[in-house]
Formats: sequence, C-alpha cells, structure tokens
Amino acid sequence: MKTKKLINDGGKAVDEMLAGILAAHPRHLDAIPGSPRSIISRDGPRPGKVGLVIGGGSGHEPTFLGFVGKGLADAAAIGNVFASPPPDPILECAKAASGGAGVLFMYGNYAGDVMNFDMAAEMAAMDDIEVRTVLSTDDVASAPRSERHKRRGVAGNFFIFKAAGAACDRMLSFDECERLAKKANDHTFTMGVALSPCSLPQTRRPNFEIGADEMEIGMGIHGEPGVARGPLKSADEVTDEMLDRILEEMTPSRGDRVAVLVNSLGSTPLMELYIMNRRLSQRLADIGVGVHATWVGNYCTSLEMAGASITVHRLDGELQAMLDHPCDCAMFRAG
Amino acid sequence: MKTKKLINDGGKAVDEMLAGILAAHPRHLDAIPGSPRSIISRDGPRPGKVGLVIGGGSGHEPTFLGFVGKGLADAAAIGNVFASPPPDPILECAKAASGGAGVLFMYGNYAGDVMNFDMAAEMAAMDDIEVRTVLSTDDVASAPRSERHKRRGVAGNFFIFKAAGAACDRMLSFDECERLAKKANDHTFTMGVALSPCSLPQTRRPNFEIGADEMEIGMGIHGEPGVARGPLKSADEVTDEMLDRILEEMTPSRGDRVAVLVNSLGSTPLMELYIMNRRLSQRLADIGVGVHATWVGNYCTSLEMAGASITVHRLDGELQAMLDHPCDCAMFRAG
Amino acid sequence: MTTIDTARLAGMFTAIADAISTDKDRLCALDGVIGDADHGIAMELGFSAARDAVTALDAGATEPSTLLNMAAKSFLNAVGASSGPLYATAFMRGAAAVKGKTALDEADAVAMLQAMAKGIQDRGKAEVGEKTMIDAWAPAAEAAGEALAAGKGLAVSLEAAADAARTGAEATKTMIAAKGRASRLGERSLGHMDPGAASAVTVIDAIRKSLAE
Amino acid sequence: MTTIDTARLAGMFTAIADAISTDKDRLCALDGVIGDADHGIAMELGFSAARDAVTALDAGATEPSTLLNMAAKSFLNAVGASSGPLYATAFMRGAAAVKGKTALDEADAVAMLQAMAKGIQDRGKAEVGEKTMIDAWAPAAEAAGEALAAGKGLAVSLEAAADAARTGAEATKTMIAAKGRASRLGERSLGHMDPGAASAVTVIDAIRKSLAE
Ligand SMILES: Nc1ncnc2c1ncn2[C@@H]1O[C@H](COP(=O)(O)OP(=O)(O)O)[C@@H](O)[C@H]1O
Ligand SMILES: Nc1ncnc2c1ncn2[C@@H]1O[C@H](COP(=O)(O)OP(=O)(O)O)[C@@H](O)[C@H]1O
Ligand SMILES: [Mg+2]
Ligand SMILES: [Mg+2]
Ligand SMILES: [Mg+2]
Ligand SMILES: [Mg+2]
Repeated sequence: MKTKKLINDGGKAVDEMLAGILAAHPRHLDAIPGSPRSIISRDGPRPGKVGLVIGGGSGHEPTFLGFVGKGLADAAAIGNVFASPPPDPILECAKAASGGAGVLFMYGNYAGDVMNFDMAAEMAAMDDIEVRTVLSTDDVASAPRSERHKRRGVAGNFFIFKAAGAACDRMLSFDECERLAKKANDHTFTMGVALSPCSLPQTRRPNFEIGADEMEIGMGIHGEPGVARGPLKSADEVTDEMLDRILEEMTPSRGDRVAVLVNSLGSTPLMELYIMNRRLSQRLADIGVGVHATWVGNYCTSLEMAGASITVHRLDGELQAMLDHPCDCAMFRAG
Repeated sequence: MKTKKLINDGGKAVDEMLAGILAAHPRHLDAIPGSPRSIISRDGPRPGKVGLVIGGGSGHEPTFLGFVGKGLADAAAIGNVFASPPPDPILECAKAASGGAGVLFMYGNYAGDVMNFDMAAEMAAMDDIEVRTVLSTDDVASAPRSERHKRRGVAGNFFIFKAAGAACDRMLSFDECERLAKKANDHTFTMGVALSPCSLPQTRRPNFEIGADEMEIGMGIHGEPGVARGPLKSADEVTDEMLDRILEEMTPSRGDRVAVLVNSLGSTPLMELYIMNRRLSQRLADIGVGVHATWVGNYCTSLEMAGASITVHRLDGELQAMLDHPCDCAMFRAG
Repeated sequence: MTTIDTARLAGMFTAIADAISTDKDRLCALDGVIGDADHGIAMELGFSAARDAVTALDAGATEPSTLLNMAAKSFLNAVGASSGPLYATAFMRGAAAVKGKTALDEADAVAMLQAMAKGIQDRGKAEVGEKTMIDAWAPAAEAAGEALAAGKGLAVSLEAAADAARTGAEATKTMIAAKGRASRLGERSLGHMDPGAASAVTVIDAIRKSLAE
Repeated sequence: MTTIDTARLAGMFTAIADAISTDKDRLCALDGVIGDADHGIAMELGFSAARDAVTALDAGATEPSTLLNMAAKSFLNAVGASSGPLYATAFMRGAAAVKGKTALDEADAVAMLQAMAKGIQDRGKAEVGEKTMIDAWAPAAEAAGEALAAGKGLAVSLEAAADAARTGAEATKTMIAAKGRASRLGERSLGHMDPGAASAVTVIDAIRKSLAE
C-alpha cells in the first residue's frame, strides 16, 4: 500500500511546491526568470555586498527557502527531493546574488551537493564571479571528531547560515564573511533521532524500515542510517543521549552561552519537542551554560519523518551579534 | 502496539511541555504564580486596555500559546490534551489580563470549553471583572450555514484572535474590541481534511481508524468525524473541494481581498501544503479575489495527525488594519 | 435502615474510581468513534483526583456535603473538558442536597442522586434524547425516586437506577447527537453509544454497589 | 566490423532508459538501505531526459560527440544529486573521446566506455574499493580494453565489461563505504550492494545489448 500524500503527480511535486511558495511569499521571494529552480530574495543582493547562495535537495522545508531574505541568504538553488540541484540553477543564483564582492556558497556536506556546487563554482569563475565555499558539517553522529570535515550538514544550518547572512548583510569583507561562516560551523553541533520513516512523493513507499518500538540515534535527514538502533526510550533519556554526545564535542565551561534549536524532522509535534527542551534547558542550567535564545519547531525536516534533532550553537561576542542581527525571511522568525 | 512518542510519562506530558515552553520563550511568556496552567504575556496586559484571554485543550500547538504576546492575546489557559482547561486557570488569566476595561474570552466553540469558560466568567464577575465571550466558529464543515453558531472553532483562530488582539492593543473600547472580534469570526471560513490519526500521549493508540487509501473531509481537530469519508484524491481535487465549500459560504465578488492560511494538522509537510497553496492561489486569482497575505505551516495542529486545512479570512479596511497591526508572539510571525 | 456517613461516601469515590479505571480503555474507544477519544482519560483523572482528595480528609470531622464539594472541586481542577463541569456541578448539587447532615439516610441518598442528575442537566442544558450522559442520568434518578417512593428500600432503588441508566445508555445508540462534540456528526453518530452515557452507567453502578451495602 | 553512428547511439540511450526504468524500484530499495532511497528515481529521471533529448536530435545532422554532450547536459539538469555530475561527466568525456568522428568503430566504442569510467572517477575522486559505482565502472572499462586488445571484437569486449561490472558490484557488498552518503555508516554498510554500482551494471549491460548488435 502506498503512503498517503496530498500531492498531484509525484514527479511534479517540487515544481508545484515552488509555485505555491512563490504565490505565498511574493514580498520575500522570486524565481530567477528562465531558471525556475533558482529562488532569489526580493531584498538582499546589492552592490558591494558579499552574495550568499545556499541550496540543496527539497524535502527539508523550510530549509532552504526559509533562509532566503534580507539579512540572510540572497538566493537558493532547489534540487529534487533529497537530491542536490544541478550546476545551472546554482550558477544562476550566483549571478543574481553577486554584488561584485564575491559569492559564498553554503550548503550541507553531501557528495552530490559538493559535486554540483563545485561545477557551478567553476562556471561562475568563467563569468568572473569569485566563489568560496563553506560546507556545514554539524551532524556529530556522522563521523568521528577527528574527521569533522566528513560530517553531514543538518539542522545546524539554521545558525550557520544565519551567521553568514548577517556578516554579508553588514557588508563585511569576503574574508570576514568566510571566516565567520566557518566559525559558525565550527561552533555548531547537532544530534538527531528518528522514530519512523518518510516516503518520497515519487515512490510513496517508506524510505527505511524500523521496528514498531525502535528508534535510530544519529539518523541523517534523508533517512541515512545513524550510529545505533535501539528500543525507543523516554524523552529525557533520548535528550540526554543526544546532549551528552554534543557536550563531549563542545566541551563547554561554566558561564558559556549558547543558542539552541530543537527541531522536528517532520511529524514529531511541538508537544514532544518542548518536552525535550525542558530537559535540555535543565541540563544546560545544571552545568552553568546560559541559553541566549531557543528555537523549537519544524526548521529542517525530512518530509513527514518522525524524530527530532537538537542543535547547540556556541556563542561568543561576534557570533551572538550575528545571531541577533535582524533578518526578514519568508517562513519563520530568526533573529 | 503503542504509537511512538518522545515523551516521558503520558500523564505529565502537558506540564512538561509547558515547562519546556517557558524555558524556550522567557522573553515572551511567563506562568502565573500558583497557577501553572495559566500563561501570560510578558508584554501585554496594561491599564485601560481590554484584556484578551484565550485557551483550550493542549495538542494543538502552537495554538493557543503561540498567540500570546504583545498585540495579540494577554493570557492563555491550557487544558489537558484535547480538553478544556477548568475554570480556575481561566479565572487567573482573566485577573492577570484585566486592565480595568473588561476582558474578552475567546476560544473555539466546544461544549467543554463553553462550560468551563462560562463558569470562569461567573467567578470573574464576582471579582468585578466584566467578561464578554466571543466564540470562534470558523469550521464550515461542522454545521449548516443556518446554524453557524453551532460550528466548531479551528485554524481560523489565527485570524480571529489576531484581529481581536490588534483591537485590544490599539486600546479600542470594550464594545469595539468585541465587535471586531465577532466580525473577524464572521469573516473567517475553514475546511479541513484528515488522512491519518494522531494518538493521545496517555493511551498512545490511534484516536480513530481510517482506511489506507481514505481521507475524511471536514474532520475536526480532535479527530471528530467530518462530513464525508472517501478515497484519497489529488491535492488539487482536495483543495478544490475545500475551497468550493468555503466560497459557497463566503460568496466573494471580484476585487475582494482575503488572507489565507494553509495549515498542517501535524505531520503533513510543507511540501504538500505549498502544493495546495499553488492551487488555492490560482483559484482565487481566477475569480478575481486578491490575496493580501498567506501563511503556510503548522499553526493549529492535532498532535501528529496527517491532514491539512484551508482558512480564508475575508478582509475589509478595518480587518486588514487589524491583520497588519504589529504583534510579537513566541512561536511564529503573525503581522 | 441504611445510614451513610462521610466515610462511606469516601468509600463510594474509591469504588467509582476503581470501576472507571477498569473501564477507561472502553470509554476512550467509544469516544474515539464519535468524539475525541479522551473520555476514559478524563473520567479516570477526575475520579482519581476526587478519591485522593476525599480519602485524605478526616472523615470523622467532615460533613458529607463538605466531602462532596471537595470531590467536585478536585474533579474539576484535574479535568476541565466536558465531564469536569458536568460532574463537578453534579457533586456540588449533591452537596447542597445533603447540606447540614452528618449522615445520609435512604431518602437523602436518593435525593443526592437526583440532585446530581439535575446539576448535570442544568450545567449542560441537555434534554433526554440528545445523546449525552443525561440519557443515563435522568432516567436513573427518576427510577430511584419512584422505587423509593414505592417503598422499595435503597438497595432496590439504586438497582432500579442502574438498570434505567443501562437502558438509557443503550438507547443512545439510536439517537442523533444534539449536544457535545458528537453533535456535529449528524446521522453519523447513529449506531454508537454515547461515551458519557456509558461512563454514567459505570458510575451509577459503582454508587449502587458501595451504598447499598 | 561494427560501426556505430549517431542513430545507434541515440538507440543506446533508449535501451539504457528502458532498462533503468525496469530497475527503478530495486535501485530505490538498495539506496534505502544505505542511502536516501532515491537512486532509482534519479537514474530514471536522468536517462529519460537524456533519451528524450537525443531522440529529438536529427541524427543524420549530428555528430556522436554532440549527441553525447547533449545527453550529458540533459541528464545533469534533470537530476543533480550525485548521479547527475557523475554521469554527465561520463558522457562529456565520452564525447571528448570521439570528438570529430561521424561514426564509431569498435575501438572508438571501447574508448568511449573507458573515457566514461575515467570521467566518473575524476569527478567523484573515488578509488576502487570505496563502494561506489566506480567498483563497477573501473573493472568494466578495463575488461573491455583488455578484451579488445586481445582481438575479441566489440560484442565479446562489451560482454567482458558487463561481467566485470557484475563482479565489481557484487564485491561492493563486502566493502565499507568511503565515498558518498553511505560513507558515514562505517561497518553498517557491510553486506549491502552499492546502489550506484548496481545501476552501473544495468547501464553497462544495456550499452552492451544496444551496441553489440
Ligand atoms: N451539554 C452536555 N450535557 C450533558 N452531557 C454532555 C454535554 N456535552 C457533552 N456531554 C457529555 O460529555 C461526554 C464527553 O466527555 P469528555 O470526552 O470527557 O469531554 P470532551 O467532549 O470535552 O472531550 C459526551 O459523551 C456527553 O455524554
Ligand atoms: N564520489 C563518488 N564517486 C563515485 N560514485 C559516487 C560518489 N558519491 C556517490 N557515488 C555513487 O552515487 C550513488 C548514489 O547516487 P544517488 O542516490 O543518485 O545520489 P544521492 O546520494 O545524491 O542521493 C552511490 O550509490 C554511489 O555509487
Ligand atoms: Mg538523493
Ligand atoms: Mg476532550
Ligand atoms: Mg472526549
Ligand atoms: Mg540516493
């Protein structure tokens, strides 16, 4: 039996979604003429500003389009479900976002995205647009600490893109924008847990199997297997397991300040996320770490997957300033 | 087999959720001391302002707490999952929200809520707080047009509370606030469709049964049966069916302006909502109705139920002013 | 002749709470068909809270009406929902009916039952035939009154009440709901027992068992 | 001796697209185990787009290299993902290898296959043994070259390629992934065939069938 979805034709789901997004957010977003998978901010690119281009596969909404807006990303290239966009729409984004001061490419570290964005960067260079790339690698479950550069980018994009977008909006130099983007990534740690699968609109079949009382710690946002599968535990136990892993990496000291994101992978409701946040905030308070700001909700999803992730973004003066820098994006409030 | 949830003890889920909410949104929300199920805006109640108290059962997050904030509701009383709060926490909200100019009670039209809020209103009267009640009845599926007053309140609360909150924030008279609240309700029409059930944290069993290829048009946000059950149709067909029913009630003319909300009942992802919005916006454009603003996402949920609702809020000058009036609430952007 | 003191009334709440706990899943399932699937949860929560509150009282130093008011308040605050105001009003009216007494005789017990039914009706404004708990409570109160008037004694009167409640609850299957959540279903509510009427049978039968020695 | 003109190459894309369509569900399922369950979708999308683009060309007025470049571009733009750049690079390199020719002889066909494998390797930087499509493509290209050098003719050479691809794909089951999505699984990728290697077998076998008369 196929899974149920409110769609028309699975093969057209992404294009129809984009049409619906543009219809919903005309004040914020527009497609680049002739390049329907390239979405640009109505109020972002401008001369002298470093351009910020983000992108990746569909199915993670409001990532990536939610991050397009003044003070955040200038443009996003949108791929098929769970598939990197090809180079062409990325290149169009780069052209549209370029203000002559260089263009940053930022996206999650996946083989497909790296190949397509790199091809686009080569093409942009031929158009005299200098591109630099900062990959997000916040998923601590996806590789050991010694190989941080191999890790996936997941919900932590929220903080990483936010910092970079603020740096660009403040008209900082290309070097500074790149430095802050990398620093934001280095300061961001995410762990996720999945309870049940999603299904692709084209197949409408669950994209992985999991026992009726099991969870998978560290599962990727495309349903890629994680670090361990085991019986479903209580919210507090799951939160502890995720936070412990994050803290082990982050090694915070008393008095440190962080921002946190408790994110639903899709169908896990706010009730459960806030129950997790209760534990998370208690644990952070216990070790003397202050929470500057908290986001709870659907920020980086896997269609209707059940599960959640916790992201901790370690702040210092400049990262806090970037986080607090105003921005105006279509789908949520982020600053 | 029980459904999977990231919770600790099902009986404590609501209180633990509230603890997590307060921890996440200290700038916006606070509990009333001694009355943990009464949440008040940090920046809302003030002398001379009509107080706005909303509330209802849990499980619909971000309704109701998301609507508490400056320019919106002053306080919300929170019940158990899908259960009206008892009179005591409502009364505490009324006291805290009262600025001496009267207090509006606004909530969805359910027998349980009516009885509890009415009891609280009687108790408030004994404390010399004048209370008036405006019920939301936007669910067109739940009673014929001739019995609009019997209809349920569902996702349309978004626009109805927004208008009332703006009226109160503008320091309008009690009469005016009440009039605008009623008018906003009269101008708001919602239709929903459900694809699969949610489960209560206390039982972790699906709260209704539905065939693997069925949908239910008009299902309530607590899983109450709707107007008809049938085979799942395409997004466009479902959108048409819902919109036709709404338009039949609203009888718009060319040149009319509306605001729309495409809402997930929980696990239906943004991709599907935006696909629906594409059709919705095309249909409205075809009949010459202008869309002033669109919201798409999880605004009034039924835990992890799959399904969606469409709300159309018919604007005129003053309702548009109320909608555009700035507000600042914890969980989403609404103005 | 039976007299019922405060301790017996406290025991009555334990009996109801136990019976409802056993019945919880069935009540949620019934509510899942025409409502929101939580009726068993609400009733268990309410009667556990009432039981905990009244068993914590010093029965020797407490009047029946105080106990009933305490039960009302704790039920209401634990539950809200529809059942909260309805049962809380029931117990407050029951309390009023026995105000000033230190123990209830048979007539008092039946008067309490009748006051409870009246309280539910006043609070919810439902009439018999609208597919609510009133379809069990109203005939039950009436049957108890008639039996007692016919000189039947408390045990038999409460049996008559329980029987009438059962018949009334059964009859809700043939009704179209006109009050409460299910009232939006129209004909689709036909064929299903009202969960509030079903739980009323459980409550009334537990009252019968615990008061009729 | 076989010569392959532009029309034959267009036919090759139809053959690959058909074979991949048939295989789609299996490829998605394989990708579901160690990746994101979309490999069959991406491959079908890519090869349908390539087929549509190349069959729309006027074969008589088009050189093989132009057709291959067209296939590359349309595959890439339809797909993105990992398979997009990998197969697009494969076809662009194939195009470069036969640039200027109006038809391919047997050596050209094998050179094209080898250039494709090299293109995939240059683009993805994967080595044999890292559990990717390279584990099918690299031995296939090598086997075809060896067979042709040994004077075996195109049909046998392509058979050797298909056999080597099959063996290589089979071997991915015993590998721990070091490239692509599955590289984060560590030991958990053991025991499962790489979806890209599996689809490479299908592609290479379809090439064999359509080019070896
Ligand atoms: N107005 C009313 N009068 C009497 N009983 C009512 C009324 N409204 C609802 N009920 C009863 O309440 C029951 C539902 O209770 P419950 O599930 O606890 O509350 P909710 O409907 O708030 O979820 C219904 O089955 C019905 O018997
Ligand atoms: N760097 C690489 N070099 C060669 N092949 C690769 C590389 N990365 C991934 N692949 C191949 O791509 C396949 C997955 O393709 P596909 O599912 O279409 O893309 P995605 O991983 O983006 O979803 C893998 O099974 C593997 O064979
Ligand atoms: Mg993919
Ligand atoms: Mg309820
Ligand atoms: Mg109920
Ligand atoms: Mg894949």
